[in-house]
Amino acid sequence: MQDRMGKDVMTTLVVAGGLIWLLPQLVSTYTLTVLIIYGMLGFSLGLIWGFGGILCFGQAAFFGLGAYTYAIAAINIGESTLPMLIAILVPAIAALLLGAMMFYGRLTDVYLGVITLVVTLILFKFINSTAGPQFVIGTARLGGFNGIPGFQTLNVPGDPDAYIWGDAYYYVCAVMMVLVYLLVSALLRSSFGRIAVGIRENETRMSLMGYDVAARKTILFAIGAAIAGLAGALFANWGEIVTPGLFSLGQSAEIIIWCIVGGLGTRFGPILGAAGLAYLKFALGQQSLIDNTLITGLILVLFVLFLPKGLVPAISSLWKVSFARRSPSRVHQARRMRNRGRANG
Amino acid sequence: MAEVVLETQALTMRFGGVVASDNVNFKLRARELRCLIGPNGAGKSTFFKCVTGLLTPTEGQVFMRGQETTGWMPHQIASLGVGIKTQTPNVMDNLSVFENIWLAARRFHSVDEAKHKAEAVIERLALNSIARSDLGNLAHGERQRVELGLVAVGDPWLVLLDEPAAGMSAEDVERMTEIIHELTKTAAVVIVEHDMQFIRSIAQTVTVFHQGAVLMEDHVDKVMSDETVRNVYLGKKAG
Amino acid sequence: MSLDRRAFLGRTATMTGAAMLPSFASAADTIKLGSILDTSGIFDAYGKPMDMAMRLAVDEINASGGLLSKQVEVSGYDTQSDMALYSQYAQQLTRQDRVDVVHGGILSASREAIRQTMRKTKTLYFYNVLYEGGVCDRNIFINGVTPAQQVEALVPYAMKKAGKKVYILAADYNYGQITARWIQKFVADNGGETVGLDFFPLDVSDFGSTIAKIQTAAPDLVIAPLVGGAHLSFFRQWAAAGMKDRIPLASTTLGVGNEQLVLTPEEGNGIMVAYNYSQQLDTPANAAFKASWLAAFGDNSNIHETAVSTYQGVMTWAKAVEMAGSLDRDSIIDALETGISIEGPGGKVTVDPKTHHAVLDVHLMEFEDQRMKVIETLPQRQPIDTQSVCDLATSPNDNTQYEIQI
Amino acid sequence: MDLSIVILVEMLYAVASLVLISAGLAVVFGMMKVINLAHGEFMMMGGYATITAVNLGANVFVAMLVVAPITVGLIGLVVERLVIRHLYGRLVDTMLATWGLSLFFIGVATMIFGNTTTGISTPIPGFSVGDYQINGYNFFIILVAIALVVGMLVILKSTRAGLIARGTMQRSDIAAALGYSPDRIYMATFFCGSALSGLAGAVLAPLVGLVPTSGGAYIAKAFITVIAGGPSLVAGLLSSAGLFGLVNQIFTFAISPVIGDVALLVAAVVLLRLLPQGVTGKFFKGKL
Repeated sequence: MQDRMGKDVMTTLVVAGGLIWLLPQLVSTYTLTVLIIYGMLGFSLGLIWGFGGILCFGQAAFFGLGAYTYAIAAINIGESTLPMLIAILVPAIAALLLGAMMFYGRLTDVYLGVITLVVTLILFKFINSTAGPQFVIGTARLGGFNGIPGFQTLNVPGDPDAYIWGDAYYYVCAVMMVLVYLLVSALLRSSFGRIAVGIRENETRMSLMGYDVAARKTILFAIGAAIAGLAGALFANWGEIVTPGLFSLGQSAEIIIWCIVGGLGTRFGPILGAAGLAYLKFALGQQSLIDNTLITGLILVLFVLFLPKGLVPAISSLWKVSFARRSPSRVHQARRMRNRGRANG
Repeated sequence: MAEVVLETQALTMRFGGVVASDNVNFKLRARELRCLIGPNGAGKSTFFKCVTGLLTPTEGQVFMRGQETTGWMPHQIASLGVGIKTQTPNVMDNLSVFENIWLAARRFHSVDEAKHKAEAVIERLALNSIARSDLGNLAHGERQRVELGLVAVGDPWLVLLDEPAAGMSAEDVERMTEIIHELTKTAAVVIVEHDMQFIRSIAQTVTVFHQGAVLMEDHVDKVMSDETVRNVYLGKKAG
Repeated sequence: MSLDRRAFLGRTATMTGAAMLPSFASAADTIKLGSILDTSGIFDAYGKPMDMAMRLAVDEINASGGLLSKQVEVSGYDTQSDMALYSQYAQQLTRQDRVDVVHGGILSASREAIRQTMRKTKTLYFYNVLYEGGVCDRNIFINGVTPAQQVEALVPYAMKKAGKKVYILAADYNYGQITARWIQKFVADNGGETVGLDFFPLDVSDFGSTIAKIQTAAPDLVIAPLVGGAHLSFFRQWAAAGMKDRIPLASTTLGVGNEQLVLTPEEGNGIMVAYNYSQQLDTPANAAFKASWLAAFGDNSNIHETAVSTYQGVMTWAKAVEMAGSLDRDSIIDALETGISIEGPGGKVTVDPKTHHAVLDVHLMEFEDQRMKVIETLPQRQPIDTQSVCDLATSPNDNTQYEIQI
Repeated sequence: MDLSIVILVEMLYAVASLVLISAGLAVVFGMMKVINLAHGEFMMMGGYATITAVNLGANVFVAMLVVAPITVGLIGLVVERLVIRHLYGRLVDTMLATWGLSLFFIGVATMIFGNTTTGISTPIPGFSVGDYQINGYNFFIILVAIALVVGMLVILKSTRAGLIARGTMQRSDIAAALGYSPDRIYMATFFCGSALSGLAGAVLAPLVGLVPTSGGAYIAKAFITVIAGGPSLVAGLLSSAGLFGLVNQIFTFAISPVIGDVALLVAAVVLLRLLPQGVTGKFFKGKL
C-alpha cells in the first residue's frame, strides 16, 4: 500500500514535471496558465461528481465566489497572501452551509441539480445588479455587470511590491495544480475517500452501515468548493478583472462538459477535458467559419451518445485491451454511476 | 429473562388517510430470533422502516436497549451496533466484495483491523473465490450473502433483515439459514419474511401482522395452525 | 522572468523589458494593427460592423500607399463575447504578435480587462465606443461620445418637446448608472424634475409591471438608456400597451447597434436620440464613406455608431503616425496630443489633449420609419464630464476610471 | 382601483407565461422522466419560425398557433429519433445530451439568423383601464394559457390517447404490457412536448426581442417550475406556476424586477427544501 502510494506520487511528479517543462515550448505560458486554472476547476467538479456522486450544476458559483472574494479582499488588504486564503475559505464555508441544507434535507439527483442551479442564478443576478455605488465591501465596489478591475495581484508573501506574473505565475499555478492533485489523491486513498466512493455507489447502504452520509457529502462538497475557490482566485490574478460571467450558467455548463469529455471517476480526466476544451475554444476564436457554440454542443452530444465514459477511461481501457490485464467490470462504471437515478434516493 | 433490546410502544404510521402501521407494541429480547409475517400490505415493511429510521413514525416510540431512538436517522441507529439489511439487495455494485465488506468494517474499526475483520468474514461466509469481483457481476444469491456479510462484520447485537431469502435457490437458503443461526449466538435477529418454508426452518416465535396491526404472536407451530392466520394470510397463499 | 511590475509601469523605467516592447517589431516592413472585437456571440451586432469598419479603414490606408511607406497588417481576434478571452488575446497581441497599436473592446468590462495589459506593455490603445466616460490613462485614446456630450444636448431638446417631469429607465451597470446620474443633473439644470428612476440588469425582458409603475408616476417624458437585446422589448411592450403616443421617449443608446431597424415604424417613430453618427447625415464625408463601404461589403445597411467610431479611430491613429513620422508610442501620443482632427463620416473629430477623449459633433435625431432623421447638429461638443476629473497634461501618470460625482 | 386591476392582470399574465413556458418541459418530464434542457432553444426556434413565417407573408396568428408548433414539433421528432431514443432511463445523460443540443441549436440559429435582435410587433392593440393603459397582448397570453390547461385536462381525461398517457405516467411497463409500444408513445410525447415549447416561444415572441440565446432566459424558470410542481402534470404545473408567478410579481411591484426574480428563485429553494418531491409530491396526490 505504502509502496503503491509512493509510486503514484513519483509518477505524478515526473509526469507533471515533464509537462510543466515541455508545454511552454508549444503554447504561450499565458494561455497555459489559464488552461491549468480551468483544469483545476474541472478537477474540483471531477472530485465531487466522479468520486462523491454529487452532480453540482453550480460549480461556477464557487469559482466566481473565490474570484470575487480574492478581488474584494485584495483591494481591502493590499497584499495577496491573506486574500488567497480567504478566497479558499469563503467558498468552502458557503458550500458547507449549502451542502448541509441539501444533504440533510435528503435532496438527490434532479432536485440537487435544481438547487445548485438556482443558487448559482441567485448569485449571478445579485452580483450582476450591484453596479450602484451603494454596493461596497470595505473599499471595494462590486461593480455589477462590469465587474471589479484593478486589484492587487499575486505578490511574494510579505512583499506587496514583488508581483508574481508572466512565466513565474505560470509556474506558481502549475505547482498549485500538482499540490492539489497530490492532496486529493491522498484524500481518495484515505478511508474518507473510500467511504465517499461507497456513498457514491449506494447512499442508503452506507447510512445503514452507520455512516453519516449527509455529513460526509457536505464535507466533500466543501472540499470541492475550496478547490474551485482556489481556481477562482488564481483566475482573478490571471485576468486581473472579475466579472459576473464567472457565475454564469454557461460557465457551469462548461465545467460539466469538461468532466464528461475527460472522463468521470478518474482524477486526470476532468483536468484533461478542461484544458483540452478550453484550448479548443481559444483556437476556434481564430476562425469564423463555424460557430463555436455549435461545435461545443456537438462535442457534448457525441460524447454522451458514443463515449459516455469520457476520454481517459476509454483510452485506458483501450490500453488494457491491448496489453492484457483487463478489468471489464470497470468499463461501464462511469455511465452507471451517472444514472443511478432515484433508486437509491 | 434476557435484556429487552428492541421495544416499540404504540407505534403508528399514517400516509395521508392510510394507516400502514397501527398501534404496534413489540418486544424483543437479547439473542432472540423473531420472524414477522403477514400478507402484502400488512405493515411489516413499514414497521421495519420505522424501526430502522428509514421512516419517522407518526406516533409512538422505539427503544433500543432502553434508549429511545424514535426519529433517529438510519446511520445513528446503525451506529448503536444494529445491523440492517433492506428488502432488495442494497450493495455497492461497482466495488468488489472485499471493498464492500471493508467499508462496513471500517465504520467500527481502524484501517488495519477493518482489513482483518473483512478477511475473517469473507472466510466465514465462504466468499473467498469471489472476494475481488465487483458486486455488479455476481449472482443474486451471492449478493444477498455479501449483504449479510456487511451486516455481520459490524458485530451487531441486533440484526434486522427484510426478506433475506427472497429469490434464492434452495442451496442458498440453506446457507443463509446457517449464517442466521450463527448470528443469533451474539445477536437478537428480526426477520421479515414471506417464505414459509424458510420460516419453518429457522423460527421459534412469530409475529403476524394484519392491516398494520399485530394479529398474533406465538410459537411458529401454533401460528401455522391458527384459523384466523390461515384466513388472512396462509389461506390466500395456499390457494 | 522576475520583472518588477511597478518599475515596468513607471514612465521613467529603464528598458529592462525591451524585448517585449512592440516598438521592437517596427523593424519589420509592415505595421501591425491589432484588433480585438466580439465578432461572434451575443455582442456581435456591435462587433461585426466594427470589424468591417476597421478593415475598411486599413484597406483605404493601404490603397493610398500605407503609412510611412509601409503597409498596415491586421491581427484580428474574435473574443466570442467572452470576457476571459479578452485577457487572453490581449496578451497574444502584445506579447506574441507585438502589434504597434490595438483598436477594440466593446463593453466597458472588456476595455477594463485589457487596458492594463496595454499600458504595461506600452501598446497604444484606441477604444472606439460610446461609453460612460471617466477613463484617465495616457496610453488610451477614446473617441466615442460620453454622457455629457450626448445628454447635455438631448435632455433640453426632449424636455422642450415633451415636458418637465422625467422618468428614467437605465441599464443596471456602469454605463447606465453614470448616464442616469447625468440625466438627473441635466433635468434639474433645465428646471425639470425626475419623478422616477429604475435600473434593469441586462437580461430583464419583461417590463409589464414597470410600464404600470410609470403610468402611476405620470411623467411627461421617459428617458431610457437601456442596453442590449433583452431591453429592446421595453420599446416593444411600451408600444403594445399603447403608451407611445401618450408619453414621448428619448434614449441615449437605442440606435447605436442599429436597433431602429429591428423596431417597426409604429414602435420606433418619434423616439429622440443624440449621437455622433446617423446614416442619414447629409455630408460629403458620409456619402463617400457609405459608398466605399458598399463597394467593399456589398451592403451598407449595417453601418452604425460604433462602426463609424472605429473607422474614425483608425483614421485618427493613421494621421498621428504620419505626423509623428515613427511608430514609437510616445511620439505618436505627442502627435495626438497636439489636438489633431480628422473629418469623419460623423463630422469633425478632434483629439482632446487633456483627456485623450474626442471633441465631436453631436446630432439630435428622431426615429422615423426605421431611420434616424437628423434634426439638428451641435458642432464640436467637449467631453466635459471627463474633463472635470482628468487632466493628463498635469498628471500624465494617472491610471484610473473616475466616477463622476454630480 | 384602476391600479389594482392593472396589477391583477400583470399577476395573471405572470402565472400564464410561467405555465406556457413550462408546459412543454412538464409534458416530456411527466411522461418520459426526461429533462429536456434544450427546451429553451425549442422555444427560441418557435419564435424564429413565427418571425420567418410572418416575414414570408403568413398571418401572425397562423404563424404563432400553427406554423411554429408544427415546425418545432417536427424538429423535436428528429431529435428524439437521433438522440433521446438512445438514452431512455439515463436521466443525467439525457440532461447532458439535451444541454449539448441546446448549444448546438444556438450555434445553428446564430449561423442562420445572426445575433441581431429580431422581432415582430404585437398584433393586438393596447387598451385602457381607467387612467391606465395595458398591453392587450397580455390577455391573449392568459387566454392561450387557459386554453392550454383546459386542453390538457380534456385530452388526458376523456380521450383514448390521454388514457394511454396517464397509464404511461403511472407505470410505463404496464402500458407496454397492454400492447402499446412505448417507443411510439415516447415519440408522440416528445412531439407534443416540443410543439408546446414551440407554441410558447411563438406566443411570447412579439413581446420580447429574439436572439439565438433567448432560450437561456426561459430554461431555468421552466426547469424550476416543473421540478417544484412535482409528479402531477397539470396540478403540479398550475400550483408551482401560480406560486412562483405571484411571488415574482409581488416583489416586482413592491421593489424591482431583479428582486422579483430573486424572490422567485429563493421561493424555489425553500419549497424544494421543504417538499423535496415538489408540491404534488405532497399535496394533490394522484391528481392529473
